[in-house]
Amino acid sequence: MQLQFTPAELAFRDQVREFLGQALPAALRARLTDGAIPAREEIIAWQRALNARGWAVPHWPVQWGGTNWSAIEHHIFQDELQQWPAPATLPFNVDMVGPVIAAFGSEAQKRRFLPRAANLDDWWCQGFSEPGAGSDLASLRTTATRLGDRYRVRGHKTWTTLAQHADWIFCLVRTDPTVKKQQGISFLLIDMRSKGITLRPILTIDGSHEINEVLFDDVEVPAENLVGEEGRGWDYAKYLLSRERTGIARVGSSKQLVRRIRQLAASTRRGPRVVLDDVSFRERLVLLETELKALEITQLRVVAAAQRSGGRADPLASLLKIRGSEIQQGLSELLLEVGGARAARSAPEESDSAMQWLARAAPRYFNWRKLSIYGGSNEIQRNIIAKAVLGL
Amino acid sequence: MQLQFTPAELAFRDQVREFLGQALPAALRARLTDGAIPAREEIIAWQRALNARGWAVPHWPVQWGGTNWSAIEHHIFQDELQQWPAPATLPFNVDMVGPVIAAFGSEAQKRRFLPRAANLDDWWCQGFSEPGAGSDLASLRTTATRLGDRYRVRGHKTWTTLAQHADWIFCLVRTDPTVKKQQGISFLLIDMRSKGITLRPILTIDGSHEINEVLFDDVEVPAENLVGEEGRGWDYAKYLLSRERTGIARVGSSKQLVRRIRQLAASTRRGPRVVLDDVSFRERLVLLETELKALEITQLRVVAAAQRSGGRADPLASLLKIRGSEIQQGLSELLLEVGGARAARSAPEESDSAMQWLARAAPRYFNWRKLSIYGGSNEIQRNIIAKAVLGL
Amino acid sequence: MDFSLSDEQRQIQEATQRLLADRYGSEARARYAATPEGYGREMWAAYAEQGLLGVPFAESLGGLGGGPLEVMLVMEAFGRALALEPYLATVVLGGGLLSRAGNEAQRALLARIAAGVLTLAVATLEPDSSGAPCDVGTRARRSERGWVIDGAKTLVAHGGGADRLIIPARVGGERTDTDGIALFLLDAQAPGLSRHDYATQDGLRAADLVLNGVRADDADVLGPAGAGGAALARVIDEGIAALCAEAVGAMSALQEMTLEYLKTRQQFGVAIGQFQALQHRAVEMFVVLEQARSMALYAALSVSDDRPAERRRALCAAKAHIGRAARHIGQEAIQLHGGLGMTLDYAAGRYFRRLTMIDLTFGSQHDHISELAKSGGLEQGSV
Amino acid sequence: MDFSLSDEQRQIQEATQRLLADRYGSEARARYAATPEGYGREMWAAYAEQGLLGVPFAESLGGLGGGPLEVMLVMEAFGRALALEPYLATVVLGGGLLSRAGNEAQRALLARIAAGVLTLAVATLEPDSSGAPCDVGTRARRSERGWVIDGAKTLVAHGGGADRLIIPARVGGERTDTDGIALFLLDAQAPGLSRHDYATQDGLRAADLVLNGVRADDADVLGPAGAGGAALARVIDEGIAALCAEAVGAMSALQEMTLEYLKTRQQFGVAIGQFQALQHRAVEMFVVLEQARSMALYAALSVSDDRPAERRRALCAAKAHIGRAARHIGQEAIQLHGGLGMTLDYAAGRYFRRLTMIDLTFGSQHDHISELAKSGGLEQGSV
Repeated sequence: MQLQFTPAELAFRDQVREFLGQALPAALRARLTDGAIPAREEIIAWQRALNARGWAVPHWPVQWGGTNWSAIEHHIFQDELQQWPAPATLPFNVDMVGPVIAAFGSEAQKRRFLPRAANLDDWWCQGFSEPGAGSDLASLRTTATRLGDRYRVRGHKTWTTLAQHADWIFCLVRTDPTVKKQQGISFLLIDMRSKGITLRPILTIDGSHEINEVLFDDVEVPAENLVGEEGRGWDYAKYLLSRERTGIARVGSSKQLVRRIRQLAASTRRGPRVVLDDVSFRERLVLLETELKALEITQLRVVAAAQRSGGRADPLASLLKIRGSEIQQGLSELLLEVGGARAARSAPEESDSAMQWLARAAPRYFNWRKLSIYGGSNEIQRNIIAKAVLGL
Repeated sequence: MQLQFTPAELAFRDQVREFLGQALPAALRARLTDGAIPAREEIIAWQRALNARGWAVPHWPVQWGGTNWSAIEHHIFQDELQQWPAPATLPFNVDMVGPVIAAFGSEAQKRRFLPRAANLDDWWCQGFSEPGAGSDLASLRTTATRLGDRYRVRGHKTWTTLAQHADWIFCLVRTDPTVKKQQGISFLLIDMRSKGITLRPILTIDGSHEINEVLFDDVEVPAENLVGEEGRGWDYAKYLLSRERTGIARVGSSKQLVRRIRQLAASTRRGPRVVLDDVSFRERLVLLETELKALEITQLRVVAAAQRSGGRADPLASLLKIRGSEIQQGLSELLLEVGGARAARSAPEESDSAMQWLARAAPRYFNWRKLSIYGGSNEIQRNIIAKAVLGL
Repeated sequence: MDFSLSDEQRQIQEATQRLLADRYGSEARARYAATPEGYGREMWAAYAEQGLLGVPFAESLGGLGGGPLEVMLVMEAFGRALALEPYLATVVLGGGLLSRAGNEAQRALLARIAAGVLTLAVATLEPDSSGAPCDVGTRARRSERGWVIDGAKTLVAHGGGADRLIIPARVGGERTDTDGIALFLLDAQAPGLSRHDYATQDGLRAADLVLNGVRADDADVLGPAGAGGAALARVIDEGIAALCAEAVGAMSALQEMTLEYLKTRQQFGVAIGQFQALQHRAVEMFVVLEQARSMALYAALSVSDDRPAERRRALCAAKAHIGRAARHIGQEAIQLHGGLGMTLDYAAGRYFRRLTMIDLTFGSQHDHISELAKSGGLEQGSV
Repeated sequence: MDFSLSDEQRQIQEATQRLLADRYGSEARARYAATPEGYGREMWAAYAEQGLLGVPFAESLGGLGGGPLEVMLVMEAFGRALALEPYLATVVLGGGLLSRAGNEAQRALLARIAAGVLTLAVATLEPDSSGAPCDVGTRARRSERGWVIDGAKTLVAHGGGADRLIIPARVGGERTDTDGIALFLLDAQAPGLSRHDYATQDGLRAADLVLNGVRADDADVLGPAGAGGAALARVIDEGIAALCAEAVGAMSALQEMTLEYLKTRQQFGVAIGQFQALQHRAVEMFVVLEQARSMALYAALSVSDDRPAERRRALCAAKAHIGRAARHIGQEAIQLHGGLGMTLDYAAGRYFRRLTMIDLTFGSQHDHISELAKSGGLEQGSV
């Protein structure tokens, strides 16, 4: 048993850092540090830079761009990107549709979609949630009716993240209405430029446009866009959701944010003192830090177990989601507190970039409430642990 | 609307204080301040002193010793006793069996039992809970079979507080096994000296003897000891439980404890400083104080509403129980923290009475976990609010 | 002791509630918010008509002669409706300073406020100040013809649209002293005064002010120059009590909305309010709300205390408690609404944002706990 | 990075678990607790036989050559069984000081510890000390024939029954200085040394010591007189890591016991574990436990850090986190057990009491958060 990285692992970490230093524009890094949301072009450019280095889709099969890293190397890579901070690779491409196509798609689908997904030539989005079926995916109502070599899709997806940038959407659709619940659901790939698709933006409480409704009004989809077998969409979705958890604790991001908060609190005046002089503030910050340190070790335990088990889903992933979101939300509150009353000042037009963190503090706090809601709410995660781990 | 007491109310408060100063031994007051549990004789002496003053059973009917006070006066009286601190009057006599007998008992029962209960000539205890029926009273299994002018009682009561001191026990017993749940339950008064009663002490986690099991092995009870009608015991119990809540928030006690903690923290050295010098300790104490202040106002709102409604049960009573117990438990943790590592030292033989608070700090913390369990656990209180107030 | 409302109090409460219920739907609110001044001019006129803008002013000055309890009733209704109008800025803070510190001529302005023809804003915060009421760095120095004021103010609620501004400036003493503060009543168009107006994170309006050699007469000072600190501190305490009431109104609305959602939203085939884990969280929201309601009452009833230290301790306790409650209820309301709670179009988010900003105004929960801990807490008697 | 156990580690873990499972039922434990020394003499002999008393000592000195991870495995098993024996006092603290500060002759005593024929106690706390490792007020002054020690110690774990005592005393420097501390290894029967033995609130044994002109030779000092502070601080950190592991063992047992109760206890006609509100609380207990397990690992893996400040920060974080977890799991276990949890005869209360005392030993959660906050926290790098 040892917690230290091996020399080889440390060398790998240095490689990652070196690459980050070279490949990521310093101005973008600074903006991300202050909580800015990267633009579409920045995300694409970054993923292409990673892809050029061979690191865009490390956990895919080697044939399709994977790196065959150890679980520890995957962890180091994620952690370094988050700590830098760098933009994340697009999860819909990298963690979701890619692995599903690689595992269950036809050879033609693999050749057609995987290279473009890795290079972000196609931007994917996820069509799972529906109005009235948030955490309860099995009750979904979007239908795909087979008509010869095509499906006709009718329905209504929602909470579709970044669909406004997307070229393609992967959907769960009901292909057999006669069987119930999880059965009769299929996994379908749909071109966002298809006739009959309408996109409606949903603004979130911080005023930003991250999510959308996607309406399908008799959209025709070639049958060759079905992944795997009809009626097995639920299995593929479960496979995807079990893999989605990699890095979900966002420990690296939170470590970076702790440092940033300490730095800002040490320089933000509050009358004759700085915020960091306040004992109670400092103690609340270190309390979150100890929770974060524990989560880091827990994550390493999960990673090491995955290393041994060959990557099977670990029920501790729900724990990572719960505590990871709580810590991030707690940090967003501390950042808001550094700003204090002045965080009320919205300043989109603010030219003084040194104060961008302040203008972003409240919107980030508002926006990050989503972390305990989206991707399976923390209540759902608790239900999962109660059942799968505790046997209740 | 006004929060200040009227001159008449203030005069009443001064009367109560004057009486407390005269009637309660200073040494007992000091011991109670340090968390000591009053002895049987001390409780009896105190209740008789109150009874001599006409204040032992203020909310009983005037005919049986009640004072006809306003709700505000009741509140002031309770609050002053708790803040002093003085021993509480025995709740089994004063808040439980007395009001039930006064409301539902026969004239003979009233004459026989009420004066003795008020003067603590009879010490009563409560036989409601059974093994396997803690918060779920309706499933109780102790039976009372009618045989002419007597009942034969078989069964097993538990969590019976201070039964070791008791002369009488009031019990819920099942008189009709053919109907289910709440029906078929009766309210029976049983002499603790009856043949067939066995008492088994249950020590609590702090090592003290407060609760007991009471076993009934074919105990014969005169039928005249039935209160009210057969089969209506559940109604009487509900009446009792709805009245039990008076003062349950124990705001006065907690105010006294806040002052005591501040005093002890200001005099307890921790190296070169005193505990109260610790910013975080002080902030945690005032945080509880603000919650306590809110609870005090909430309690006054309930009292004032009772004044207007003529004493009907208020669903906010469950709120008082929940927050009241949480605050007391929080204060017991702060007191333990004042003691720190030295609170580990058990010292029953300790002659230095100035350090009694320290020897009592951990046992009090242990013992007070009961506050959120007994008398309808906080989970049950939440269920009550969910149903009765929120309509969920 | 008595918690029931007098007939007059009930009239004020009902008048406010009725006005807001009738004319403050979410479309109307959006329209008001989009105006240059960021609130409903016609609502302001309607409040004036009902006498609400004179609630705390003496009857001799055109007011209703009410006190903190009456203001509490108005502000609670404002909180429920998320009303945008500058009641706090103009009536509570501005009017409060005129009442407490103004001379007869200045107090005569109260009638104009009550009539709805004069709005005020009070500049309580500076870019580097600590948030303590008397932490004032803006300076006024004597000139041959009066005063010259230099400094900067930030986050002045409704400072962009107000007709007149009350500017605390230091004429003596050290930076956080109560003594040495003069309260200047300036015309919003005064030369040398520049205003930068913006929407705050809760959709209300505020402004940054820069005072660059702004000239004022002695007649523009409220009360004796240098003696304004006590009135300022007191009026900020009154503002805190008013904010506590507004928060209770907003929390009530949010709690009811959440409860309704739990009862109607179906998942896994049943209303989600059937899930016991959510029930217990709804109960905790209710408990927090009722405790906050008690604390807002405590604030309203304590703010009349003439002993500054006792008054301040009570208001610290109330603001800290309410800020904490607002945080809890805001977060839980969003969480229990799930995805819907995250959307801008749904009202819950507006309440959540306003509650967050209330916590940060006039000192956050942490600032007040810290201040209360330093001042020795509420229970200070000996055993 | 690797979390799997080596074969030897697994052997130590299994040996300890097997011994305790076989011979530490609740009746046996009660019997051990009732002996004058307050633990199982025969258990001590059995540990010696299995080599457990030499786990962290060099193999050349009769030990197994293990480190903090091996001690963690033993202590976790002790925590599960609520074992009473003075492993922490004798092996971790006493043995640790002999190992780190002792000369060859003193280190030779380790073989006697490993053989189970010598028990030690280390006096880390004084009646008025702050709890900081080097806050030592007991004084030793030079006499013609060695040293004379005066002072008082309190809550010395197993101090009443130990064969020898290690007494930190100040020979120079100010009260909390690391420099100026001498560690005296004294016979428990030394003239002038009086011991008052008692049970602590968790049923373990401790003693108060008074040293009244106790004489010691130079040969009784561990290492150079005045240079003992660093070893003392380090060994207390090792004690903290051991306590963290013990706490995790106790929390695991308590969590399992509570889960079992939820599955079997019926109320309102169903197992109470069917109630979702209780399920979610059971999940939180599980999450807290797993996080604590991670933190105990972190403590064991950090305690070998030779940089005192880094080591201390890690141990502060661990102790604070574990203390908080212990508080949470202890309270929830009692609450979810209802009335049964309140009874002395049921095991949950014993775990609860022990966990409470672990939190208070070597600095509480609050002490450590405070120290960590003062020292700048864990994440200190620049962005």
